[in-house]
Amino acid sequence: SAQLSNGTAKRQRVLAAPAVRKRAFELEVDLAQVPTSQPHGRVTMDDLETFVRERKDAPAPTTAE
Amino acid sequence: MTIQQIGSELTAYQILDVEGNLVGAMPNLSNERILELYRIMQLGRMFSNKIIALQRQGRATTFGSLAGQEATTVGLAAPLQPQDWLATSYREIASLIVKGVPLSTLIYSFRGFTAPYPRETHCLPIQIVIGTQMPHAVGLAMAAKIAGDPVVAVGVCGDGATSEGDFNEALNFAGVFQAPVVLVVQNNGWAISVPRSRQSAAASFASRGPGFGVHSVLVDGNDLFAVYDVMQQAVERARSDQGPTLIETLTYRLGAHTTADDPTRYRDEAEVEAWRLKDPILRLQRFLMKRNLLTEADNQKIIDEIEEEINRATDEALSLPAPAPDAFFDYTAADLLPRLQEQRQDLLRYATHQQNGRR
Amino acid sequence: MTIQQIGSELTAYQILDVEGNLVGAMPNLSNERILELYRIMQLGRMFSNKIIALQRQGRATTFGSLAGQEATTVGLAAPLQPQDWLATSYREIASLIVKGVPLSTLIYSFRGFTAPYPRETHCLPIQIVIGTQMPHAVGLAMAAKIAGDPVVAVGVCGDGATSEGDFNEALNFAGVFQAPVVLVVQNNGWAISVPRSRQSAAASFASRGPGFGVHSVLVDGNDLFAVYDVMQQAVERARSDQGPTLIETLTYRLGAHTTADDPTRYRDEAEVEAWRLKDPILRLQRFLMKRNLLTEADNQKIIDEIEEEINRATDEALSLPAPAPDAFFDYTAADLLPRLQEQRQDLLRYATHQQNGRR
Amino acid sequence: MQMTMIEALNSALSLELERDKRVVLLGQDIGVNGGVFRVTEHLQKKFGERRVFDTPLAESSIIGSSVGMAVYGLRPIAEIQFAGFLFVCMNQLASQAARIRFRSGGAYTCPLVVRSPYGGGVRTPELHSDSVEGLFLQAPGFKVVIPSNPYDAKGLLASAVADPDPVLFLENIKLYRSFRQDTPEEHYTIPLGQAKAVQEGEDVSVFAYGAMVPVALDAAKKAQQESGTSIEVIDLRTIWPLDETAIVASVEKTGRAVVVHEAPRAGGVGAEVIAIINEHCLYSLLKPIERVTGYDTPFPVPGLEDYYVPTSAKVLDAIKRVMEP
Amino acid sequence: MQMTMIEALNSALSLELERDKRVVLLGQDIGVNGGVFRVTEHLQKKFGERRVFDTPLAESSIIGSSVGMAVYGLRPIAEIQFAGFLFVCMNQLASQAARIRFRSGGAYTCPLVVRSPYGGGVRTPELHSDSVEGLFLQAPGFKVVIPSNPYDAKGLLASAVADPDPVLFLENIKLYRSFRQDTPEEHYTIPLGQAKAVQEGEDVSVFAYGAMVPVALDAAKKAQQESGTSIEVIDLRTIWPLDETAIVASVEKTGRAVVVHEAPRAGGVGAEVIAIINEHCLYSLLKPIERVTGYDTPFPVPGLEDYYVPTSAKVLDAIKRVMEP
Ligand SMILES: Cc1ncc(C[n+]2csc(CCOP(=O)(O)OP(=O)(O)O)c2C)c(N)n1
Ligand SMILES: Cc1ncc(C[n+]2csc(CCOP(=O)(O)OP(=O)(O)O)c2C)c(N)n1
Ligand SMILES: [Mg+2]
Ligand SMILES: [Mg+2]
Ligand SMILES: [Mg+2]
Repeated sequence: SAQLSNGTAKRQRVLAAPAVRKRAFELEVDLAQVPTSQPHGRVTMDDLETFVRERKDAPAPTTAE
Repeated sequence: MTIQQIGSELTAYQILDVEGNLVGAMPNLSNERILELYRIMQLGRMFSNKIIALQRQGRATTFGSLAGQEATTVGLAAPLQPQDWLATSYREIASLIVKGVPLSTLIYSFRGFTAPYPRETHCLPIQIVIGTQMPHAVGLAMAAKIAGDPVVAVGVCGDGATSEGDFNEALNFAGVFQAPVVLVVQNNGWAISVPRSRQSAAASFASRGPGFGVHSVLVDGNDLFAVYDVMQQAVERARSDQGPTLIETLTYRLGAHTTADDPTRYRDEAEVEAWRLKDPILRLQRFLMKRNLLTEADNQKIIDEIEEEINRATDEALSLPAPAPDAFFDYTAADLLPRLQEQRQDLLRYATHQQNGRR
Repeated sequence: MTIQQIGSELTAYQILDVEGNLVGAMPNLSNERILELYRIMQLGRMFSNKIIALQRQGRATTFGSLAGQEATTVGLAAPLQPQDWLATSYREIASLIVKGVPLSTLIYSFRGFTAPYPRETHCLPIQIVIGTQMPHAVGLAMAAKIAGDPVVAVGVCGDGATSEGDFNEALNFAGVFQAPVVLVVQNNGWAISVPRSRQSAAASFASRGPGFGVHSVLVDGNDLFAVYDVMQQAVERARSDQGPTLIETLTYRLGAHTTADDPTRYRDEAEVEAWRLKDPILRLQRFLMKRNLLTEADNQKIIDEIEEEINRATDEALSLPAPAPDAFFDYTAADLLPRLQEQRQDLLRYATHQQNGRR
Repeated sequence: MQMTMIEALNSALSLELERDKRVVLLGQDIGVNGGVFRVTEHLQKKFGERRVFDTPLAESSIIGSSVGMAVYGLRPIAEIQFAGFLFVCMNQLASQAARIRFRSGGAYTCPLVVRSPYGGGVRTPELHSDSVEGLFLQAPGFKVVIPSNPYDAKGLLASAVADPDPVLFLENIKLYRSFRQDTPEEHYTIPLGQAKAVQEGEDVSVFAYGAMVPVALDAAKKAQQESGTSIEVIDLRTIWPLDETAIVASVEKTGRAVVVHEAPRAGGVGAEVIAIINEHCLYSLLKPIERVTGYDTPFPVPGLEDYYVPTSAKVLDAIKRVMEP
Repeated sequence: MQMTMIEALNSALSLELERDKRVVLLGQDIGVNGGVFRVTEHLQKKFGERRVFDTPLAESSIIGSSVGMAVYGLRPIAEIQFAGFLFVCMNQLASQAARIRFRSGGAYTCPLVVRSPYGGGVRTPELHSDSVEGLFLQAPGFKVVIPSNPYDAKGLLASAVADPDPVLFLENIKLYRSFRQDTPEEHYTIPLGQAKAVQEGEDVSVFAYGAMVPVALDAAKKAQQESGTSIEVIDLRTIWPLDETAIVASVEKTGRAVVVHEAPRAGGVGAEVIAIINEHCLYSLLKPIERVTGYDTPFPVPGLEDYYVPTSAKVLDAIKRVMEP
């Protein structure tokens, strides 16, 4: 992901454990696109892996819930 | 009373000899007061024995008996006024009793719970960290002087405590500030297994005072009258702004250091027996009986009443509920920090499934 | 020499009066040795002045001069053998010089760098935390005794330090273990701005000793012969297993507490002037000149040589490179912890772009 | 009125002595001398030796007697001449002053303030610059306050004196006279336990206290200039209790954090800030939290201290590291 | 030979006294009495009063004189009767023993071992159960060692004595006699600074030391039984320096961590472990690291201590929390 720089708008960041962020980075996934199973929009590793699996299976892009 | 000059030969001040005969001038005590103090001495010993018994039953924590030290502990507190402060170690239960701390409060504390003393007793909680109460006593006295109050503070420690930096620093502060304080060293011959002779090469702990410019007295600690006398004079000196006094009382720890100690490992029974002959309670008893102020029947009555009093207090203390598991959070600060509020909830979450041993 | 009995009236032992006349028996010192000690006293003062000058130039850190205290600092170290240990405060530079710590080492340390003393000098690094060196001295002595070595340890502190717990604890350990130690209190009248009279109500610090069973001596600290004499006797007592000695030397801090202090805020110049009359260097100088052991020309020669010596040492110390920025990592432990190896690299990464002020 | 931190503290102490007859000041050289840093200048003359007095040289008894005075009903403000000497009286602080309320079940309390200077970069002898605040996290009972400017210093000291429980008030020597700031002459308080965002930002949260606040601000300025990074600088002000709400809110916003302190690294305030972030907003964290601290060694000799004390350059590099992808 | 921890320590001390004439033992009640926990039993009789001796009641001078003895060339092993009293001698420990090598540029060193019992759940009076290891992280110079079993205790103590620098050796009272373990009678060492995986696992790393190791193992067993969770239990053994390699390797494997200690939470070993994980393997973390610790209050009265000291139930719940998605 691009280096975050002088953002003036309040950032809406996706919540995720560091391991999940790293995995998303490696998979070139934007966490904001991943549907979450947890409250507050936190993306779990399962969420990420599910998303990646379904992305591979489904050729057409899906919209997040 | 003549103040003994501190030299290589020191004589301990005595009024009542081992047989109970007067060898000096009686302090100003009514017969009623003497009997009252005698009673508290008996109470102190019997109370100590009760806590020991409770500890053996698993109903009290580690406890250090004052057996043998009743004259000092009662005598040092008896001349105090209600407004005077007392900062003791863990050995001076009878002093706290004289000052009005209820027996049930003390027993409750020995169950292993926090037991606030009534603030008006002006007794600091017993001190476990050796010697640290001595600067507290000096500070209480300094505060009284600053405030202009006719209040005296008394700090009490053992022979072992005199080796601690805090003890000597406190003596020095007392001298420099001419604090209205009396610092009492209960020299009971031992600091757990370390004998007096290995605690300091000083001829006496009383001789420690002049090196700090503090008036010092050596007294027979098993002689209630002598202890009372020197204490009263020291308290009056302090109260009349004549400065601090260091008092060393020569006494003996007849029992073990605490219920966790086995003194047969390091001292001879012969030494203990020799000191039993100087038993402070027996001595005063002999005096009272010689003066017909006490008969065998009177004495038995006193003992029976004390036993009843102790049993009542014990029942009361044992029937008091254990504190709530989270009670100690109440005593951390005036207002509980947010983080501690969370921790308190954490404790309670587990407390219902837990039981802190048996009491 | 008669050991003064500690009572309410104490006389300080003196051999050389203010005018430089003998009023007691000389200690066993050759004329050469006396001149040598005189020279070191001058060196001590001039050296102190040099460090002060360097500090004003921003080339040395905060420094506490020993001006006025040369007789004590030289006299306490002069009787020591090479194997004897010295644990001083920060005030006893001349003692370290007597023991063989090089001037350049001391100057280097005052540049603000770590300057290891040669271990064979048996001098602990100067101690900043007041009083803590006294238990070290007692420990060194205890070790010597345990090892069976004919070694004596000397601990030196100020009047202020006697109020610290550590000082009194050390005295007590010395007495109990009969440690071959000499504990010296340089009573220079002040602890920064706190006068002697507010430090303790004791009549003297020498009177502190008997309260710990330690033989004590009070000496005129501006009289080199008296200091040397009592010190030598104390060292011999210790070495011959006769136990510790407490020595109080009465002297005066002629200068400021340190280069960071302004004594005009809290003391009268009149008091300083009165003590200048008792200047230890002048006193000995008068003695030497009366005995024709020193002429004005000799004295000037000594001063010139000292100045040269100091300048040489200063040049040497100033020319020594500053230590590597990461040098202190070498002194943390025998082996540098892995985590500290990383931190060391971190320091070096920035060090090339940094400069730790000017030296 | 423009005041240095020393003047602000002197003002605070003077007001406290005036407002409350129970307040007394004690310590070494605080009377006639007015304190080695002049923080108590003129106070003995103004309020008298009964209430502002020198003690013998004995830290344990300064605190121990203060405990007694506090229990009696006075409100002592004790000075320990340098924070490195808090080691000397650690017991009276940690097992006595900190616990008298605890031990007595609230029967007795200890409204004691202990003031002490600390901090490096000022060429002091050993034990005169040490940072010891971290020890008090592991010895519960004291609040610990470390101001970074004159205005805060005065208000925080007032709150410390008002607090019914023990407060350790550490004063950074480098900041004592380093700048003047507009400071009211009258009494005011700043609540304990509240951090302050001295600069708001979006990209990185830099937590600092004491003399590290100007260091952090300097690094923040450079980061802004060099790469447009928007730095939030939070002056913790109270080290115990830490303002966890402020810490968490900031990291939830930025996702990147740096903690700066002079004290050694291990088990220090930095470690606790990291633990708090871990506990409450790990899921906001984009990069490891950086600690820019003293090394895990004793504070070095004056000649080398500048390599030890965190610098703006070190903080800037830490900012750059947390800004990496 | 089956030994309790006390017997193992006694054996270690006896061997050290035998192997090296420079070794001396000092403390309160360690001679005739053999120590209040009998750790030094019979040693004075065997090696004599010159080498095993009682001191007056003065912790600061026990350590201060030990510093002198160590510099002289002896190898003193000083006992402080209970770890809560380390507060009393904090200065001689932190500013003296810990720094004599530092201060003297290596001219003098301090091969000192300070032994002291600590730990709760044994109904002791105040200041007899306190955990104070955390303070030493912020006062560099001492290694800190806390064994959890007799075998480790003996080997670690031998290493501590061999170490040329100061070591604080804390002995958990509850573990002193709680079980016997096969322990060699001869001399052997276990290196300092090395943690030990007492149980390997895949799902959660639980870091503990002292009496918390059996607590962690008990929770691990329950976790395995209840939900098949595979727990790795790491006995830290050395608290300073922490075995960062072992900590990081474990978390890189599991991604989930729990730290358990009796000491209060703030700024403790748990905080430093979290900081280390943050620094070296943040991206392995799937969940926030849990701390199961004493509360941020003084150690409570005996009657309430069981609510304070971490239990298997608390650790198990922490394991469950980190196992959540
Ligand atoms: C600072 C400190 N060190 C050690 C202990 C452990 N300890 C408890 S009582 C005691 C002996 C005290 O002897 P003494 O002062 O003579 O009092 P006594 O028990 O004889 O009344 C010791 C060493 C302690 N409580 N506090
Ligand atoms: C434990 C400790 N407290 C306070 C200080 C600060 N301080 C440095 S020197 C000094 C006065 C020491 O007086 P004294 O012992 O008489 O020695 P002198 O400087 O007069 O030689 C003080 C208070 C210190 N260095 N150590
Ligand atoms: Mg005793
Ligand atoms: Mg002085
Ligand atoms: Mg070792």
